[in-house]
Amino acid sequence: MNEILSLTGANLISPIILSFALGLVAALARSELTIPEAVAKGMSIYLLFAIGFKGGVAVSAHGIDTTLVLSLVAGVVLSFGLPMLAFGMLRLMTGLSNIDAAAVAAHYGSISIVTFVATTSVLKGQMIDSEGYMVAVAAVMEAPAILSALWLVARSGSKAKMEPDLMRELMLNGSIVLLVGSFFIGALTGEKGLAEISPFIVAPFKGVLCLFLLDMGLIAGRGLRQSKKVLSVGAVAFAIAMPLVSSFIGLLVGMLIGLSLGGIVLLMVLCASASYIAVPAAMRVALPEANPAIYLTLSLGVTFPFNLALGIPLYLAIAQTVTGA
Amino acid sequence: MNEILSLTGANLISPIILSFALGLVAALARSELTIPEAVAKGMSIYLLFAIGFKGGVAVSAHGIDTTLVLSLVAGVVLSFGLPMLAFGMLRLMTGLSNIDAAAVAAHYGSISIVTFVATTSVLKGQMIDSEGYMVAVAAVMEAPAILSALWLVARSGSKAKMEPDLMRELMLNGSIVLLVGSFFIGALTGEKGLAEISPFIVAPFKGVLCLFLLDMGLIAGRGLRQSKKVLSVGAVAFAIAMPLVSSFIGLLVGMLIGLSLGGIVLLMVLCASASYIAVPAAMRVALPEANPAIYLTLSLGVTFPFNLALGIPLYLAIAQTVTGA
Amino acid sequence: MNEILSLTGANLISPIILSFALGLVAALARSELTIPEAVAKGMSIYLLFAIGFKGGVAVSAHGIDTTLVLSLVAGVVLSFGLPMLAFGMLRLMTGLSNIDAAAVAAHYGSISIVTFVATTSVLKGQMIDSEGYMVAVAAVMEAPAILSALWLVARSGSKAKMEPDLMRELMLNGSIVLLVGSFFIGALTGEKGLAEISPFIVAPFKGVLCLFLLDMGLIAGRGLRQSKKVLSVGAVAFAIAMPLVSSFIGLLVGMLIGLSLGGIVLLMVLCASASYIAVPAAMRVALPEANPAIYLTLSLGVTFPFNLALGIPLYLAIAQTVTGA
Amino acid sequence: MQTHIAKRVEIVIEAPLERRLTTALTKAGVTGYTILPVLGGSGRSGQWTLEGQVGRAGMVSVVCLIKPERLDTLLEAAYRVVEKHIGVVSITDAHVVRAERF
Amino acid sequence: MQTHIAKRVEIVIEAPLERRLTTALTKAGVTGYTILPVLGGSGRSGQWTLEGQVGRAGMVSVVCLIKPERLDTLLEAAYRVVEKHIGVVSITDAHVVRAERF
Amino acid sequence: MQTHIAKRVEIVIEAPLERRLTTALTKAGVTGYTILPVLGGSGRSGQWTLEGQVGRAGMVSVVCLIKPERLDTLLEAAYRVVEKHIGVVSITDAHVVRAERF
Ligand SMILES: Nc1ncnc2c1ncn2[C@@H]1O[C@H](COP(=O)(O)O)[C@@H](O)[C@H]1O
Ligand SMILES: Nc1ncnc2c1ncn2[C@@H]1O[C@H](COP(=O)(O)O)[C@@H](O)[C@H]1O
Ligand SMILES: Nc1ncnc2c1ncn2[C@@H]1O[C@H](COP(=O)(O)O)[C@@H](O)[C@H]1O
Ligand code: NA
Ligand code: NA
Ligand code: NA
Repeated sequence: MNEILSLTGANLISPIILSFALGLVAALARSELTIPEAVAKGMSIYLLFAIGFKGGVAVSAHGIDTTLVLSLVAGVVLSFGLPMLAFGMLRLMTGLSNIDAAAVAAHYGSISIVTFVATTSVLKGQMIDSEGYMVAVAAVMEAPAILSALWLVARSGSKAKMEPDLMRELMLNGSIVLLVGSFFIGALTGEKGLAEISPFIVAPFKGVLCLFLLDMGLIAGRGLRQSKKVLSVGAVAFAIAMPLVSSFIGLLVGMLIGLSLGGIVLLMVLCASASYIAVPAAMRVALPEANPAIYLTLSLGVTFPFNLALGIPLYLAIAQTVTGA
Repeated sequence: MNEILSLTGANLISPIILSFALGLVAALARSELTIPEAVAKGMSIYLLFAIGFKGGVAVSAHGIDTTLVLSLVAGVVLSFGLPMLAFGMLRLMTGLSNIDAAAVAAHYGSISIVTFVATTSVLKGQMIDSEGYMVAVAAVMEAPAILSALWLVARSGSKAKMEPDLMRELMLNGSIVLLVGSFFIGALTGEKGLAEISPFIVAPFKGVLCLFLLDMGLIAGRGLRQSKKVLSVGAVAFAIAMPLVSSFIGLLVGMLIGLSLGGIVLLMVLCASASYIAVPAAMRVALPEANPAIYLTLSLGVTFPFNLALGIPLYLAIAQTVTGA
Repeated sequence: MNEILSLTGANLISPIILSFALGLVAALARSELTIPEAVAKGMSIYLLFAIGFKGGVAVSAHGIDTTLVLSLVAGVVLSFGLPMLAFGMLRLMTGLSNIDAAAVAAHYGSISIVTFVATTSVLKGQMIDSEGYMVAVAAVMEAPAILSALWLVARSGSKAKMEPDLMRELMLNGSIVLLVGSFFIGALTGEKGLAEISPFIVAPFKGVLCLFLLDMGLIAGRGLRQSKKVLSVGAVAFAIAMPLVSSFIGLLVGMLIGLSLGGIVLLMVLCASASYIAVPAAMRVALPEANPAIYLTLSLGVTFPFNLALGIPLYLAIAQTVTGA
Repeated sequence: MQTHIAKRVEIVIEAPLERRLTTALTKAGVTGYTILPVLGGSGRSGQWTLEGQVGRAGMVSVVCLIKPERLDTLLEAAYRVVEKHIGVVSITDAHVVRAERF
Repeated sequence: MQTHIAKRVEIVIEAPLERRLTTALTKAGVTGYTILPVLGGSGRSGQWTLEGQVGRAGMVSVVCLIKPERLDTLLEAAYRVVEKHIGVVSITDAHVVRAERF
Repeated sequence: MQTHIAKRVEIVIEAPLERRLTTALTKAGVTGYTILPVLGGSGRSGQWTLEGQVGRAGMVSVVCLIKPERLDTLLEAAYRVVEKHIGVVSITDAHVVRAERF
């Protein structure tokens, strides 16, 4: 317990968390501090490219094994399944309409790549290794949850727009393509490729992450300030309970398929985190009647900071305790 | 004297100064070379974050002392006071209207963070240490000058718009929040935090500064080309005399409160430099009748290059002579 | 022969080529992956500044000699002459109108700085030195080809718009000014200047190049997808034959003026590569009747990837064989 | 100078729907349109700003100039896309030079 | 398709005043507006361009669609903000689909 | 509020020609215009998007408000630049506040 607290403490005063906090506070205080959209997009492209590439290099170094295949399958299944759980919890805990609940559920089945990236930083700080292909697991978990949400809506009688185009758009969305593509580039070029570009994708990585989290904090803060009204106590409780529950599922699955400690923590974080980039855009197309203020605020304004500040050290501590590592 | 000249010479052929000169020449020659607004803003965010963070780390390493408090108080007082001096000099040296003179005065009471940053580079090149909290002094000197200018206008009978919103906007303007925020992050995370992100905020810093100064040169050149008409000889003379006078005041105050050589030079530069980012925006709101072409051209087109190329080595030489270091 | 193949193989699995391929595939698959315009422009400014600066430093280190002057003269002559050759080949191989053929010819007389940069990376990987001033040769080869194209059009009876403004615009276009300007900054500040900013312009260079090539791949793929109709077999054949022929001319000229192996390869690449940034913009002004889909697709969609993937190792192998190095 | 009457239709729509709208317009025979970026705005669904956003966020403004007789086809095509979404459609009378283009 | 008459008001105003203008509009009961970025321009106060600018520089274009009867309220609110500043206000007759929104 | 009639001219033109157009407008006595960025579009010369572009690519939209009696001079000046290029010119009736400015 003491260890958890000290890890949490150490985590809380990292430049990454504090940058997010700065953005949050600045936005809540209505500072006019903003980061241009193009710069924010540029940073997200950089982060996706770097994390994918490094994952690929790790795989090229350690080779492919059955755990990899199992992990990918597990990722897809989890992404399909978690929205059902989320939907059930939302119906119990909140008064959201079917459509709003399904839209929120889609976010929690999908993943937040920034939370994933922040976790790899924490793991690296603790010298804990993890499977390089967890990046690929992250990629496969992005989209399936959206299909589950549409199915949930269809089942409950409303008409969700499952256009022919939508499937292709989901699978080829910018972040998936970049993550998977750079993963393959990393896998193909290996350590040699990494050596060539590591002063770009390794050394400054954490610094870029700070500025990106500053931006996330600004957006989250703006969202919180404006959507105070749409947030019920039940919804906020869900946004904290859900990651706890789903990280636990991730823990079980990770142990079942035999991941390393680091891999288990990353799978827990993938389960526990909620999308706020890819899924919101998909929801505007597929479930336009759902209120964006609800799902964005829950995922970016509540679950994201919760995971970042408390979740990551907590999941790590739990995984360490349970696996005895 | 010889030393001053050689230092000035060395300063003039640094990549930083030459990048500014390149921008200036390109703009005067009407080249279509431009830097996208988002990129320029991104670089300014990077610079502010880096300089604030490093300042905070320096304070966490060296601790807080009374000189720190004295320096902050001195900064506020100087920022309030220098506009009065500037206003007086402008009334003597130019035919500017009360409102234009007050607007210009506000710029010279405030500071140019880029000049500050360039000075830290020169100091580092000369192995001269300085107080880390001078960044915080820079932050507190940004806004008070604006209030002085409004007071000057009000006193002279015109009606300045001191809206309730304006004060909050001034204190929470983007650059102050970022500078102060990253200062606190640096102070909290200390050397450990710096180690994590120094490949991002330390190593490439000077290179980014070059590109940023290229952009400043482009803007200054465009400004000079367009506002040849609005610039009287008196106004240009003011834009060179004012930094000389105010750097002298900075020297006295710095010695009085017991700053180190590096700290004195930085305070001289803060006094001598004029704002061209935060204050112009504030003036458009508070003193819309003032002509932006005048204050922007004087501060960015005359005083900024003067300080960059000649002022910094001069202030350093003077401070070295006077303090006997 | 075996060596050529292995060099080509090694070249093909470099992160740079694979990033371009990723962009190409993503665009052809109609992924919505995009890089913001401001970020793409920012990267191009970075690349031009870095390559110019490093070239200048190399010249300051190795000094100026007659080969430098000869190279510059050769560059201008080649840029004037190659469009004539290209125009002739186009009239033979394709059914393009005079105006379209002239516009395409202008692109092939000018150069692609990214191909140049990628070549310097390959040379560095092979530990092959080259003349630093080849950057300056690249700069002088940008514009003359445009004048040749206008002359070709005028000769064939159509009226090209050679406005007074156009000449100045061509000579002072953004990339020339930045390349030449940073070349001079590098030459003036030398190794000392480079040491100050090398963590910015040297270390992360290749990584930025990867992301930039990802963007080029995206644009090329979008272009190819949309202009399938405008591309005849003959035009595509031209876009591959032309670089082969003109690299051969570059080889002869390079040997004639006594360049080193690396210098010869770079001159071959300058001759073989076609512009897709500066010349297209000039053509919209000077030859608005020419169809942009044709020249952009040939230069960026065919010749650029051909040079990048196959041309560079081929030219290097040929130069090595011929010079016996 | 000789000008011809036309309609200027301005559709402010969510960015993720941009491709759907332009596809629908193209299918309805509208071949010319211009897409302008939007920085922010306010409406029944609240206030928003593009600043700092990542991904396909925000809105865009699609401007079409068309012959008056084709207005209804355009509006119906556009409306089917905008209908359930956040967005605004407005029409103004305009004149264009070079009528052959529309 | 059924459309309803409306007014389209376009206000080009300095970026540092954007928040003041939208606040004034909201106070005057105007709840819908769209903000477009501006790259540059020219007017009595000279020529300018956004390129390379840092800070709250430049101008923005605020477009409001409103019921004709509310035009005067809007113009008065906007005018109070624009009055002493650099900026331009223009009004066009328009039609909108979905009148219930305005 | 007192308003005055005016014409609103919108010229969508290729970015490399921006300076030529504004110079031509200035020569024709048009001193006020606003330049808006364009993200993409479609026309007879196909579809395009600004995304990822480097260099002076894409198009811009130039908006001029002028006194009706000066419309023809403006159109002729603009047309000479746009003529052989890709681009679109449209005109709308408008009203402006502060007529002294136009
Ligand atoms: N009356 C209006 N005038 C101009 N733009 C509007 C108006 N109403 C809505 N918009 C734009 O359309 C977006 C969505 O509107 P709404 O669907 O009402 O939330 C807003 O954010 C604005 O950008
Ligand atoms: N007649 C006009 N038509 C369009 N935009 C204008 C006009 N006059 C001024 N503007 C815009 O308003 C800004 C300020 O105008 P001014 O207050 O006249 O300097 C200019 O930079 C333009 O962006
Ligand atoms: N009917 C139209 N309505 C709006 N914009 C148009 C129209 N036609 C063309 N454009 C714009 O002008 C550009 C060039 O058109 P074009 O010369 O027809 O290829 C297009 O890419 C659009 O941005
Ligand atoms: Na999840
Ligand atoms: Na000052
Ligand atoms: Na060439």
